[in-house]
Amino acid sequence: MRYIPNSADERATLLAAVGASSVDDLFATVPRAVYHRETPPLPPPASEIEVRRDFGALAASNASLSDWTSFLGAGLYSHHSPAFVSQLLLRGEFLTAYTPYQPEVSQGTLTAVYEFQTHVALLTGMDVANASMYEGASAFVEAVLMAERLTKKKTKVVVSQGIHPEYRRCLRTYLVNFPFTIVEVPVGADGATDAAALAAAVDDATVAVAVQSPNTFGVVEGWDAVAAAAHAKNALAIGVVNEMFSLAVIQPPGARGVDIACGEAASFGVPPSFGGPLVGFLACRDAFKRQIPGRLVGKTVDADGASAFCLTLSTREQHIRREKATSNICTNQGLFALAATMTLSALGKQGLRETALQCLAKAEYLKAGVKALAGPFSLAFSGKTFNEFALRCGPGVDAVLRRAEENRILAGVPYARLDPLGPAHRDLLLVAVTERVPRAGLDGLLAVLRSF
Amino acid sequence: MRYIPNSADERATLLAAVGASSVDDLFATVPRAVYHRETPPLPPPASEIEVRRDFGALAASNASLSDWTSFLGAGLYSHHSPAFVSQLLLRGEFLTAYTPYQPEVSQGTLTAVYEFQTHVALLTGMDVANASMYEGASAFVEAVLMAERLTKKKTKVVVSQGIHPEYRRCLRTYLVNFPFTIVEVPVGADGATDAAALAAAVDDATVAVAVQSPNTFGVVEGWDAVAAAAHAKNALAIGVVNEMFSLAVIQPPGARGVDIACGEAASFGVPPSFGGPLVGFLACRDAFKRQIPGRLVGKTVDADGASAFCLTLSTREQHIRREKATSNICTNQGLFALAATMTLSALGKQGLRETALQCLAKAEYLKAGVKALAGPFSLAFSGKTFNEFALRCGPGVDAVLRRAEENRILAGVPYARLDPLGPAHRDLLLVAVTERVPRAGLDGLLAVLRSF
Amino acid sequence: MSDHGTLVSDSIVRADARLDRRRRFGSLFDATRAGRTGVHLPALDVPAADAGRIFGAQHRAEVAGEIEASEVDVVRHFTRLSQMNFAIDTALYSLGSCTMKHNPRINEEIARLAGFNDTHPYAPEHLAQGNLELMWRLEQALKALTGFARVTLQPSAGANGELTGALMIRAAHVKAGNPRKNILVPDSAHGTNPATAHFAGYDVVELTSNAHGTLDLAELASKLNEDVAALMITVPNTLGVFEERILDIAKMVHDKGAYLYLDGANFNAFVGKVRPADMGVDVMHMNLHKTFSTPHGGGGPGAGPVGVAPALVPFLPVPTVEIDGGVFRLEVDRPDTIGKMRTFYGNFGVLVRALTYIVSYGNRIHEVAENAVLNANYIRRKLEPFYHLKYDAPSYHEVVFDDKKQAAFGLHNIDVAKRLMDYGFHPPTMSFPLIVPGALMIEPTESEPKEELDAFIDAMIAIAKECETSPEIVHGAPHTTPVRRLDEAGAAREASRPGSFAPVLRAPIR
Amino acid sequence: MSDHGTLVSDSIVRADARLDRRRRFGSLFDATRAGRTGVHLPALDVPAADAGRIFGAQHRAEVAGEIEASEVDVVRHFTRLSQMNFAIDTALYSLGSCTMKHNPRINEEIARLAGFNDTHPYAPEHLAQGNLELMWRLEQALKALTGFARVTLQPSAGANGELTGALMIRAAHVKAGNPRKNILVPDSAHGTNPATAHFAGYDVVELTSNAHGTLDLAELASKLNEDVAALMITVPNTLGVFEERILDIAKMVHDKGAYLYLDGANFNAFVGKVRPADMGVDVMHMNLHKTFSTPHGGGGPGAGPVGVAPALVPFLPVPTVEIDGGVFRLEVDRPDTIGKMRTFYGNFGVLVRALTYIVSYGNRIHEVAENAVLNANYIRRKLEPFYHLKYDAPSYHEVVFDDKKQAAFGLHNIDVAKRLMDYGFHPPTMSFPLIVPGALMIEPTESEPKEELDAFIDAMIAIAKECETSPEIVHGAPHTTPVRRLDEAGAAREASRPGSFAPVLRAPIR
Ligand SMILES: Cc1ncc(COP(=O)(O)O)c(C=O)c1O
Ligand SMILES: Cc1ncc(COP(=O)(O)O)c(C=O)c1O
Repeated sequence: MRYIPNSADERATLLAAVGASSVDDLFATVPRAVYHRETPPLPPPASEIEVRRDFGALAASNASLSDWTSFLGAGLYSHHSPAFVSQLLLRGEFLTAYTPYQPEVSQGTLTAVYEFQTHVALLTGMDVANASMYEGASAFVEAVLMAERLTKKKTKVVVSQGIHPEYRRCLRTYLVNFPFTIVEVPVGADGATDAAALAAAVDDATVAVAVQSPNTFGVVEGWDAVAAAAHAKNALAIGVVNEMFSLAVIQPPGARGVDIACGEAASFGVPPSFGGPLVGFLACRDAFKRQIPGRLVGKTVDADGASAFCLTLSTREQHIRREKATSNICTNQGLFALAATMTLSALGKQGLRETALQCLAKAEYLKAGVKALAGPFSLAFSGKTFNEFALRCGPGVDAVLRRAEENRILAGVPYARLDPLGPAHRDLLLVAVTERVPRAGLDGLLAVLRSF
Repeated sequence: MRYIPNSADERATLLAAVGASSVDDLFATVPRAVYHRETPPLPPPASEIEVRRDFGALAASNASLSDWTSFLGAGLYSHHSPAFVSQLLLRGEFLTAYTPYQPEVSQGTLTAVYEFQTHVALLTGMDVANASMYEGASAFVEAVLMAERLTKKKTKVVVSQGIHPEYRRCLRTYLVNFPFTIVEVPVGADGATDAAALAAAVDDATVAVAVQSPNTFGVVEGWDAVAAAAHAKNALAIGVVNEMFSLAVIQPPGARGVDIACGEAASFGVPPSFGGPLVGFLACRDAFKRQIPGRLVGKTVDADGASAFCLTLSTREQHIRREKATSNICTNQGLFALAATMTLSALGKQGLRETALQCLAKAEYLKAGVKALAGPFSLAFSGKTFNEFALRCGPGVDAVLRRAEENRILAGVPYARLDPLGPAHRDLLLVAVTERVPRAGLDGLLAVLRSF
Repeated sequence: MSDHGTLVSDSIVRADARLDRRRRFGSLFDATRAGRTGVHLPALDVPAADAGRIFGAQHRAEVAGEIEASEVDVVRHFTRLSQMNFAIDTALYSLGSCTMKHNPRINEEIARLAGFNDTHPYAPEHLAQGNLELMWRLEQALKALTGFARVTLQPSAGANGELTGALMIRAAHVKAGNPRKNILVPDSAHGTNPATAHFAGYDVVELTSNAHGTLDLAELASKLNEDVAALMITVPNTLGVFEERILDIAKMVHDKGAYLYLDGANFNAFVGKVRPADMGVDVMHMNLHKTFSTPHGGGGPGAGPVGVAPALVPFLPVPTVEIDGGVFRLEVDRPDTIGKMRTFYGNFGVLVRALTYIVSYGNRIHEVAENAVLNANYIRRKLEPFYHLKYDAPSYHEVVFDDKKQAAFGLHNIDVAKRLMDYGFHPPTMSFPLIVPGALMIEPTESEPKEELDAFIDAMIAIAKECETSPEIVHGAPHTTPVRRLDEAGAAREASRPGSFAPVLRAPIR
Repeated sequence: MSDHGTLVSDSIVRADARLDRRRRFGSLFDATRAGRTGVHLPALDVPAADAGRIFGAQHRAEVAGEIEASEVDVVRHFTRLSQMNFAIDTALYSLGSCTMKHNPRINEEIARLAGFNDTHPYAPEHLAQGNLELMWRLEQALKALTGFARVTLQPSAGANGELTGALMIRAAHVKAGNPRKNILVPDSAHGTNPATAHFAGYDVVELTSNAHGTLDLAELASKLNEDVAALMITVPNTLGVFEERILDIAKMVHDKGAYLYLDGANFNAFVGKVRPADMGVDVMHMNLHKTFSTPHGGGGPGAGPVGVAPALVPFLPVPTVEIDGGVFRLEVDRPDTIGKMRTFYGNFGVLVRALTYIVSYGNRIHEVAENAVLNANYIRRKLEPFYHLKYDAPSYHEVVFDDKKQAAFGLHNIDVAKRLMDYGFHPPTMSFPLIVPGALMIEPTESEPKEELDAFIDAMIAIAKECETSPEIVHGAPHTTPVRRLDEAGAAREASRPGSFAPVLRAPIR
């Protein structure tokens, strides 16, 4: 086997050196009843030629966003990834390194993670960000758990229904065994969280108030109201963001009183890859940093006084604190945090803003196009949006999707995909647009709608 | 522009530092009559998004061998390239280095080139090989010119018509201004060079006798006869090889008296890339090494006595000897010689042989299939072949190609493509097969033939 | 090979470090230059939007402090950064428990096919059949290797798989009427095990290992009762020792109505040789980024599929991938499901790599385990004379030495580890198992050739001798890395200082 | 930045070099292990062939001496090798005339699309329309930038382009009745120019440069006659100086019925600013691997397209790419063609990269020239006080200093060059122009940022000072590279030794 260097002769030499007469000897403490001597029930080894053929055929049977005009978003947005990113990610020094436990031989990874943390802090307006979380939903759960540790003995969390249904589902899944009440607050006719209902739901037992912006209907929320509602009862405000480009044109949670920001940073050049691996993030105010979950890279000096980076505050973590740790997370999303960092570095201040403005302009163009239609379509909500909006489909969501597919267009995500068993919003299609789609693509979608 | 780092402000700083008031000042010695102040007549800059879209469409309009069953060869054979090769070639340290003039910071390239030279020497059975030539045909021309320098004052070269027509065309092109006669010797009914005619063509004025094996009809030639014919008149024997895998199962020219081996090494994992870049090679006996063209890497030691590699015998080269140089070649095929070296390293002794045996077996299977056909097809020649043979097509070559295309099969290369204006062999299709084609592909081609 | 221990004290003339470009890599934030940009977009082809007008008071005018750099600057920065990393692509990476094995490049190629990489999870199922089939095939392969009834591919990493498993266990107990209170975890366990038990709502009851480093069955019996939801063990455990009495353990656990959870991070030691379900295991997570070779990428991503016995199948997270009449689909309607562990379906790109790897080995995958165990035993045998071994039970895929012998010379595991860097190797794991103070946990994996093992062994022996003859050199190590030994305590102090992480903003957010 | 010249003499403790894996990289041939293999093929799915029976006496049983290594070994070997290289991706590469500029990664991505990379040159034309269109578009772009009537994309590199041009010139003269005898080449020319002239069948007549490093028009006049086939010049020349009197020169040449050949290796200095055809140039090759940024790959490949004035169009090599009614085709029937310079159509993959680059710059491509010239002038201005400049005519894209000042301290250009490595930069070109003894030819290109230029300048100044204060350090340089200064004379002696290259065969060929 090409991945095992030692030849049969060399293996025999090693066996002799350890004093074993066969490989079976080395497994002597495995109960015989369960020890297999026959080959595993798998087909024979596949060569690279066969792997390319077999997996190539699988890949070819999927709709690649490279070949289709796509308006799919709903928490995962397909933005441009600069060509150098995927090539530099292939450098073995990045790809095949472990978590940088040994800083003297890991300054590359550590510096990049420190930069990732800085990007996230700048974008969200926060003081500290961690080295990454798995993805947006688990980052959100961790933010709530963090708020619980910070506020102590409180038992309730108030959550907007504008938060992505899968994020809310995860919250319920992870928190099922905690003595917690999750109160959901609906959105109003503008698609934004009902501010009065939100404030009313918060009480002295409330750990945190969580809102997403742009929310799952694409509507931009006001952070001030969230912070005010939370702080009125000494709860923490949690801001969820999963379209990070919005933060180049919209005030960030950290500038508007929010205490913990979390969500998904995959917009920065991370390939959608059928939904993973992505890049969760979590950022907070300085005062809360000792309760941040996951890895954190900090600055220090070496024996010669040269500045350098290393993992720090690890007494928060499971390998030191075990069941008292701030989280059980160990492996995170290193490589894709690096991808996001590379992309952000290349975009820079100017590219970030320009990309955001293009997304905004294209979404506005589409919305104007929808409004101009005579047909059975309307914008579901009146609130401001960034690059995604909910389209109410008279003819039914499926009919629209099918008609669009005939034109190699993925028209959007049915809200029902996000919340398959829930009863609400069956007629909503979430339509997202990024800088990858040229005007011809936008006009193509409008033409499909016009055909109804 | 993203490839020019300095901002407008920084450029102004530099301009001020050099004491120029504008960029135009720096071009003051360009005659005004030809100096352009307007922008060049090209479209505006394209972003990566547009480049991907535009070039992606061009690429999609070609028949990729990844999607088609291909029997195309005729001097360029599509073999398996291990996955790691193209990824390691992307390492900036290989990709973006220049020719290793400064050995202290180029040991990576130099070591790999030395290995390439060693692989070529081992495969061809020669003592020395150079760092690469452009491709097979120019390597062949250089071999003839080298023979001319070695034999001095002779004026004739004897060339088999079994040598790829484009190689022979190049020879005529490059040699047109030399006082040279090129005598071509035909192949016999077995497809091999007519040995008697070859011997007869050689005289005391003959510089070299050149034969290709397997030849352009796929037929394996006998090196002994070539060497004997050449040496009888103190000429040199040149062996051309452009399917290097053949050397894993067939005696190499160096073991059978040939003096200079040359040709194409692209079979070793170099992508066909519509015919270039490829990897020419040239190898010879030790006695001739001072006349070898191109770069050569040798061994030495550093100031600490550590062994190391560097370019050597450079007094052969144009940058030192100018018009007296052994060749005008400067830039060669470094990166793809590296690709071939990587591929050969991974294949190793065992993989080389196994690949060759698979090619041979698949070609034999096809030939047997052709022989078993009742229809209007036959093997054009009776000689032994390796992985390519000439198919005589009763229905005409074009009809076969078209019928095969309907089944996404590229059935072979019409001999007429190699020699478009020549009159011979209009009914021959050169059919080549490699380890990339599974049996189903072979059967597919046979089914096409059977349908006539 | 054998004259190790010779020290070379070289006096070399360096260029002024401040002038040597190779030694000046800080954060790119410190090298940002106003006016530069590294990405360029197509010209806007629709009317521009006035963000200020649209968002009013919520408009943000710029992301102050963000980097400004050209493509050249960025490519160079990250290339230079990478050159400061140690990686499996260059040498043996002895970091125990982390299974740093060769990461085949074909896996990267396949995972990057646009038909996988550039697909959206909410694309209609009929336009994602290849992706669904791939997930289905991976589940079948993992079932074949583990013997479990089903495997969920959703968990994002090992720890997330542990939590998934613990939540399923709890859901099953709840359904049976009593969630129970405790999870038993041996003292040799990886830190994620107790942390996971806690986050699943359980109290952790620690089991003290016996003299062989394995479970003390008497202690287990004494702590097993109807309050125990599960026993969470690692096989082979973090000492590299196989739980010889695993069948008895399983029976004891089951007899009390508890579940047996297996931390499968060490599956590399027995993949293809033993099916965990056959041992009575009810739940096990697998680290695809260990046993199945998906690259660690400097910290992640991973994937932590969880296999379960039939009793736990109803509780799997949604969606599952099902096949009906040759068509693959996502099943969301599973009434007893624990719910969702994350958005979408899992770290799909990691799953692609893992299946590529499994298919490449096919029915020879047991050679992974055989060679991993052989290599570890070879190292053990060669280093035993030089390093103390607290537990001498047979080793599987890793061996845990400690620094008892070196402590006599005032040196600790960290000194040995740092010195190893000067010899060009990555140090062993030191942070656990907690039951071995001064641990040096070494896991070579199956993908190390004999000559690399020998070179590593020679280096370790040379260091053992240096500890005796030149302790100050070992203590001052590393000497040849991009930076010297770091002040990690200083890092923690700095991190604790108020405002220490706050990015330098040249202007307020506007 | 300004306190350069401070030396740091560091005494560091290295691990025994024989034990440090990072320092033991030789040829993989020295690390081959019997029985290993790194590639694995599909099982043979047709009856096996008996090679021994088929080839009889011509059968070869094995390639004795070939490497035996696993995939792991091979990936590590080449990764380690790469780490010993200097590259443009890490720092400024001052190698003059070589135009070491940033190589954009999008070019690599595009060139690797299977629709380009995995296509065969003998595929039917209707199945290669994208490839043909790409070649056609590149020709149009190069025509637009040069003003030539046509451009052949066939030549494999610059020198091959030179030969193509020279052969066309000769064919034109032959057709006109007299091939003529000489080509005039200035003494500042790159070595390929005289070599090419020779291989095209001409005698080389050298022209002595004047005090400004440019052509002496009186000398030119004296050597121009009806035996002269062409004048072959470089603009800007290898000193970085523009031929101010180019229009007069062209007229003089044309008046004698000769052709003006321009070595376009330095097109980077004026692309988008001046069209060579407007200057009276009849033939010019371009190095796509310089001006158009295709990577040098440690020695190649390149591509050397040649543009020609209308008079030379009939002589272009075949095939050309033509468009008829929207369909692209290869034209092989060109009666006056010189023939073919190579198999197939050129280094297509390099052409793909070049067109990607040109399209990315579009109508801003003149900024390449402007910034290349600006950067070179900045270096010149800053280093003029420290290094001697033999020719003080205005510099374009490069500047050629020499070691006259350093020679006073017994040091030469090579010492400065080697010392520069310790500062993390690639040395300048030293082997030419021959008219500047002790040359240090520096070409920064447009893709270097100011801070990198400054760091390079600081290093050069520090070295100039070291030459005065610590000449032994400069003389002993480099000190920090993977190997120390090599014995190149020893290499030549070794290479000359009979049998020195012969691969070690453990057995005779059988
Ligand atoms: C024994 C053991 N269990 C669990 C884990 C946790 O896995 P992950 O890092 O993927 O969350 C690890 C890996 O670090 C481990 O070694
Ligand atoms: C001025 C000049 N002319 C010609 C050449 C030859 O080009 P190539 O190396 O592509 O053959 C070079 C490059 O080395 C050069 O610098």
